[in-house]
Amino acid sequence: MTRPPPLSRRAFTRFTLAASAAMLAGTDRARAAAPSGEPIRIGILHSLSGTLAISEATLKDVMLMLVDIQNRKGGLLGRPIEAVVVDPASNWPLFAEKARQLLSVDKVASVFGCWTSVSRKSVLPVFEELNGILFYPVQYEGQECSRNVFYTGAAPNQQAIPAVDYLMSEDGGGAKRFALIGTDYVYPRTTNQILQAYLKSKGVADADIMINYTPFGQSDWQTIVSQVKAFGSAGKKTAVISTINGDANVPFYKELGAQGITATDIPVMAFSVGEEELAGMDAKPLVGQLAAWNYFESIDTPANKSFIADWHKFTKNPKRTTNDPMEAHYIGFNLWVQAVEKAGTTDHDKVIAAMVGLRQPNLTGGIAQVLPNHHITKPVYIGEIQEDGQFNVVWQTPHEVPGQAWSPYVPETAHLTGDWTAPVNCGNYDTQKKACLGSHHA
Amino acid sequence: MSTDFSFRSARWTALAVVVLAVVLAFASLLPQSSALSVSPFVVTLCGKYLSYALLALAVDLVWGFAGILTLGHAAFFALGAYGMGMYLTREIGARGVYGNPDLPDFMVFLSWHRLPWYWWGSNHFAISLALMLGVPAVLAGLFGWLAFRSRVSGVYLSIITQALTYALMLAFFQNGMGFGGNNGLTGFKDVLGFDLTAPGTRATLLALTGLILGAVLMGARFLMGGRYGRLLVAVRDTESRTRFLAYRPEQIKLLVWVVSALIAALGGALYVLQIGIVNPGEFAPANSIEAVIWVAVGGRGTLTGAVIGAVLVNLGKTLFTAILPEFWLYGLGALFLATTLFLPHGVMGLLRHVPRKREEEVTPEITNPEGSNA
Amino acid sequence: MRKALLALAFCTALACQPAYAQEAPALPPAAPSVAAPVQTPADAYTDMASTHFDAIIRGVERLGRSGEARALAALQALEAHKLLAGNDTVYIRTDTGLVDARTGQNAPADLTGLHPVRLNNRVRQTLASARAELLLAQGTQAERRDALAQIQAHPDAAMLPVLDKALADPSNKSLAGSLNAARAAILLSPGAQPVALSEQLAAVAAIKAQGGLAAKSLLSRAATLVPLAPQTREAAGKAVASIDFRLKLWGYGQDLFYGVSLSSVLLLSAMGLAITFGVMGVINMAHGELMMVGAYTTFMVERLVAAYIPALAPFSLILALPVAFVVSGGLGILIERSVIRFLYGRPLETLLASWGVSLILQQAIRSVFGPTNVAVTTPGWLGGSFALGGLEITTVRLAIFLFAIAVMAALTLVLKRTPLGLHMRAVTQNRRMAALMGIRTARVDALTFGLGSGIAGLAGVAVSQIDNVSPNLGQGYIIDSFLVVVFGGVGNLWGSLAAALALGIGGKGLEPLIGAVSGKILLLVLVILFIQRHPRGMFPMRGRGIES
Amino acid sequence: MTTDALLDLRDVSVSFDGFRAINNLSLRLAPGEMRAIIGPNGAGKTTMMDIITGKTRPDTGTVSFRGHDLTRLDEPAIAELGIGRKFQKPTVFEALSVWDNLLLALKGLRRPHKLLFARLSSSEVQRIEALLATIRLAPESTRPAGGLSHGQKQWLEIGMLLAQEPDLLLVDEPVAGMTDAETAATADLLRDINRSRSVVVVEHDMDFVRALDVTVTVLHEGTVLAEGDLDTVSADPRVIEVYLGR
Repeated sequence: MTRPPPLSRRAFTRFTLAASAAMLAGTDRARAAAPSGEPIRIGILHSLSGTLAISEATLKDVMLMLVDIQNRKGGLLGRPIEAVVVDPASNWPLFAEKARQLLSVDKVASVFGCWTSVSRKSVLPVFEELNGILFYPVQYEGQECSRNVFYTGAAPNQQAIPAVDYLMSEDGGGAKRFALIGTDYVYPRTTNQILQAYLKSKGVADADIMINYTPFGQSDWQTIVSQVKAFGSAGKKTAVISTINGDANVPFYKELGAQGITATDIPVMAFSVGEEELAGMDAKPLVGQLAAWNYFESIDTPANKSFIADWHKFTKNPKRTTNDPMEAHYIGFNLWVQAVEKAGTTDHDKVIAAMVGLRQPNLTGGIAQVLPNHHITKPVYIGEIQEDGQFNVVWQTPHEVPGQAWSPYVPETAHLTGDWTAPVNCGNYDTQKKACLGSHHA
Repeated sequence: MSTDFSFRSARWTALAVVVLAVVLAFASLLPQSSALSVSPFVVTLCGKYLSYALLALAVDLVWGFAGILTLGHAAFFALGAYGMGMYLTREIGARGVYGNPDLPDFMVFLSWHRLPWYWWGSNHFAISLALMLGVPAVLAGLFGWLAFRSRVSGVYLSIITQALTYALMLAFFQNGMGFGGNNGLTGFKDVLGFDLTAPGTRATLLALTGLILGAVLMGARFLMGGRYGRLLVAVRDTESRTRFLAYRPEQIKLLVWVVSALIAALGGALYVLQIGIVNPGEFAPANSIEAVIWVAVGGRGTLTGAVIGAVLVNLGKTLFTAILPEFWLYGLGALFLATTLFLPHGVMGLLRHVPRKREEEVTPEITNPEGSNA
Repeated sequence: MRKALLALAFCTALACQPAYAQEAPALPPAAPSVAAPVQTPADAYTDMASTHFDAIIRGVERLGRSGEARALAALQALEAHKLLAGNDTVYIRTDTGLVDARTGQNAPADLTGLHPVRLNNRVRQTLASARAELLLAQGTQAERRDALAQIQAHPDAAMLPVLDKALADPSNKSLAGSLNAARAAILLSPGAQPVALSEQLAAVAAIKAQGGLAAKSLLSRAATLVPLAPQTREAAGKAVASIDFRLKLWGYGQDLFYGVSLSSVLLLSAMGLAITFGVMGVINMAHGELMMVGAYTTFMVERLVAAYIPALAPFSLILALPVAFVVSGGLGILIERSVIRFLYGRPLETLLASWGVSLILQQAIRSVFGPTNVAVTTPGWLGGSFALGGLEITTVRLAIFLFAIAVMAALTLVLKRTPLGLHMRAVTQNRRMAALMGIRTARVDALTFGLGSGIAGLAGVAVSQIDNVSPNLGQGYIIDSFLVVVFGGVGNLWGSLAAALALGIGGKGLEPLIGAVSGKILLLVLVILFIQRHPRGMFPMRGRGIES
Repeated sequence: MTTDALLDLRDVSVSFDGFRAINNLSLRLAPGEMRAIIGPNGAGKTTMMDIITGKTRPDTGTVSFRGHDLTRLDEPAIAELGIGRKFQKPTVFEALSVWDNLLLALKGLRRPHKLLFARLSSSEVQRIEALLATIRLAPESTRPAGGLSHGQKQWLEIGMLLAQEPDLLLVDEPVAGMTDAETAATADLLRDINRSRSVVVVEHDMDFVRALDVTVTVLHEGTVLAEGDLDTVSADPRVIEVYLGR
């Protein structure tokens, strides 16, 4: 492990960094504080091409910015941080391959990356086998708790359930009927399963829940939107909960607008539509539609202001938006920096052990604390879309919500917990059987 | 265009593939400190390239020899991969996240209570093996029988092969299908009781892939170098003429089509063993088109070219996506253009200029060992 | 930004924080919640200056009741985001300065300490009702009619006296029908004082006569409202069943419309291909990317128009049409001259080469515009929908349908009536003979390819109105377009039309029955089987030269 | 029906898009007979061959070969019955060597699964070598057929026809593009073949037809205009009119 890397590889990674930085900014950025010594390498595993580049390319940029800022502050342990950027090209097996490259060839101290659940699932075995550290910045369906992953995005109880609470509240319109519309993949499936159980626990009848799945990239929403409209004409306040992913959102909202559905008639609560997605839409017909996130660019705090300013400066584009997964990376990166400083080393086991309990202020206020289940605490905000493509926060949870790895609303996981601290040290501990299930042992 | 049926290079390529795979496999078992040590990363990469080479070989058989430009061969590759993936999923058994001995994790958290019928037998390796090869072969047989019988050819055939893989992709993306939806199958633990992450298993799998590729290459050389290969070329160039010689081109094409699907499925199965994930993305039409370009880059109808092309292009992809990620698509696009415009015979076309003189001396088939068999 | 700061500081004292604290130890609260002091406000304007939604809503409601002209001005300002709050009152921002909404007097134009009055969906809803209430008394005939529609859509028992007053007003004679309908809606809503049975039944009949989803919604609710008489509830239930039946019948027509509109998109995307593939035999896998270029051109034109000739902004889409045609067509000619022309007679090679072109184009767009979507606006005149009997026709879809027909007609004309069309057909049928007769075949090839590509650009403009404009745009259309052309019969525009209709209507017909994905899979399988029975598609071109 | 005819076309008609290519054509060929078919362009000669070999299905009429109804069979089945065909434009497998062309044409293995593992037998080698000698292409045996001259391709195709060992040979313009010497040799070859097999020759070259010295059938507008030996036929005023125009 301590064998110095061969020259070629160092040249290779340096080239990587230089190339990506140069491509981003057009110039080779010099490190200001010039910390010296062997650089600490971190991996950035986000698609720069293919269908996911639309969401992930930004996250690569934000990571480069965070590394840049940290290096200006003097690096980490007195050493510079070096980012190794790879492109898994929206191809799941390639995610696994690149993860393996980062861990076994570049020997990175940690990896920041992945977007969809499947990309995370495909790298998970690699991280567990090679004992790497992954910071996963995206809201996801939960039902997972790996020792080698830190989930800095929202678990379902940090996004979906508060969002439903809001819709059922008076401010949210007191919805009694729910159309759960999603793209057919694991995040919507699981989230909707959790929501269905939750809605039933709140007394919503089966007949008042409509569930519909569409394929990726669905572009013709005429039938489904008209079905939602018909569903909404049963004399009860109806709301849509959308787990529609990525590209399919634009034609969906365009069709909503075309069929004349406004937020006051049938509000749509989205879990995957943020500032970045809105930048690609004409927001006017969407005013009042809702989104639930743990971060909004419009939230005015000094920390957020300076983050946005840094971002505009770094990208040389005063219009670039910030969004929730970017904040998740901000939190994750700073938590990792803290953990390395606390452990005094980048050794994976020691850093993992040092992580739990660390606290990092959110950009929007409050504190993100690393929980024993490797999720973090997060505030939940409900935002209404405004004409300028930003969100107006209309509701927030009174406290940060701790992330739950396993949903209590799914019978199979109701009795599971994750706790990576002694003495449990298990990601899927069955509280009934008092045993750790499967083989996810440390 | 004349075809050299001796495929002398194929013998050397087969040998090289086997030797390389075995040597790499051994080297990966050396202690890390050794100068000759090969990292598991390289082992996995090589395993992937060789599995892809099988797919390329499958494409070369139908495109290079039978003239069928398939835009759907990834479907057979993916079906083989799913077959193996199903077996590996069952091998996880109670070691999954939920500790359910009967159901794969993805079924547990979607609250399924019974294994669907089509998962039957997937816990036995032998049955799985039969299925992972049999299902693609039957599908190919059915599809080919319908298509060739009614003389669908050329572009029309290409488009419907693409439609086939596209339909399968949509189907497998559905969570309701019981194949894990978008996530596919992953999180495998072991195969036949051997830990998949153990260096020994990895090394063995790489060596095995090398051996299988070598064997398939030699098998393909045997078939294509004989009368059947010549007949395929005849059908490719002048299909109608063969009918008047009392051949039934639809049967001849069907046979190579099914054999090719089998090889692709075999590649898929080996791929999953080493990559550890299979998902509906493998059915994407773009994958099939990429496989065609591997063959084009190597040189179609040469067997060796398919292997070389698959390895070269994928090696390029690995390097490019690491060094200049933003430019990978430009590179791949340019490769498509350059190959079709300037390298109609691929890399093998370039190489063939060298031993031109010796070629003249070879009298195909008369001097073949086959002739002396009589 | 200030608005957002207040949003953060503001924290609803909603009693819903049950399930969030299960796994972790209690954590310190987030931002300190500023509990709004519950005080009895002096008047509506003070209410609206609150940061509390409950207070704002109360204020809006009060303004609605007030019947004052100034109240209407304040509400309209709120709707236009021009109402600022501060110092326990609200100000209307005008072009010249600030006006105190309560007094109508000019106020010192000091914006510090002011913030826009907060809006959420609930406020918007109340606002619409309050505005309707005021307009019913103060508005023009048209405004009153709109107000009544609003009241009927969101019936509120408190509105009943207002309606009764309006009914008594002789100037509302022409609105009697709308007034009665709105009144009927209120009588059947929760909170309304029960009226005589005959009046209840008349209300049910009036609403039933209106039909449609809104009526169904209203009656469904009435059918379960206990304060209403049992007979009324029964009548409402029957009325719902009857409306449902009518809706179902219209539903088939609606599905047909959806199908036709999907067909138009398919036809638009396939028409260019029918030229390049059908006429020239070039398998242009970059066709989708040429559409993408058309869509990005729309985006650029829109930007430029907005920047330099804002007056024309609503018509930038129309300006984009010729530009997109020229840009995509020009790009097509470039591709033909630099790549395709070396590959004639080798269709499968054109497939691979143009696939390469498509990858390069995609990545080029990604490099220039970034990987994310760009926003193309839908002009106002294309937005919304209108009713045609029981059908709901979305304007943009109708426009695309008409556009597809227009492009098809124009293309047919070009092929049949122009020298280019004549030359194109000549070159297709016998290249050598055409060359001998003095037709510059190379030029015809380039122009033909350019024409096909230009049509792809036009399709891109249309698609930008209903779909993403992103570097992946083309990939979503290429497989379907090829299926349309091959299914219809290569070289036959009418075949493409028939195929587009079959696939579009078939797809939309299957979707309600077996779902979008299964429907699509089934269609693909059917097309595969069809092509295997009829290898040359629905309308094969016949003739000696066509046989391979 | 008469069973003594080897090939029997009765009242065969076929039309393409309204154009009657073959119009009530009747033709009988006795076993062992050689027949020459002549006629101006568009007379239906090639279409007639298409019908016999199963490429085109007649609209009406019957076609029988040794009692088999050919209209119900497809090309490979008809070829298997023993009808071989040489095309007007020589059609050989250009990517394959001369040797391979003959090998594929050899009567024998046709089922794909048997072909998969087919080995060359010594009798096959002998047969191919004999054929090579017959068609005078022995020195060219390893050359790709695409590289042969036009005349050589004609001979190769005749060789392939012989390799099939058919009972009936349909030969479409065998001497087009040949030198006089080659033409004479071809005529000799065909007469030689005719000793054991029946032959139908379509040809424009009157010298060649004269050299064959067989019954001639004149086709015009898809129907038989005249039949008899060449001198009789060429004296027929209708034939003269057709050839020389009105």
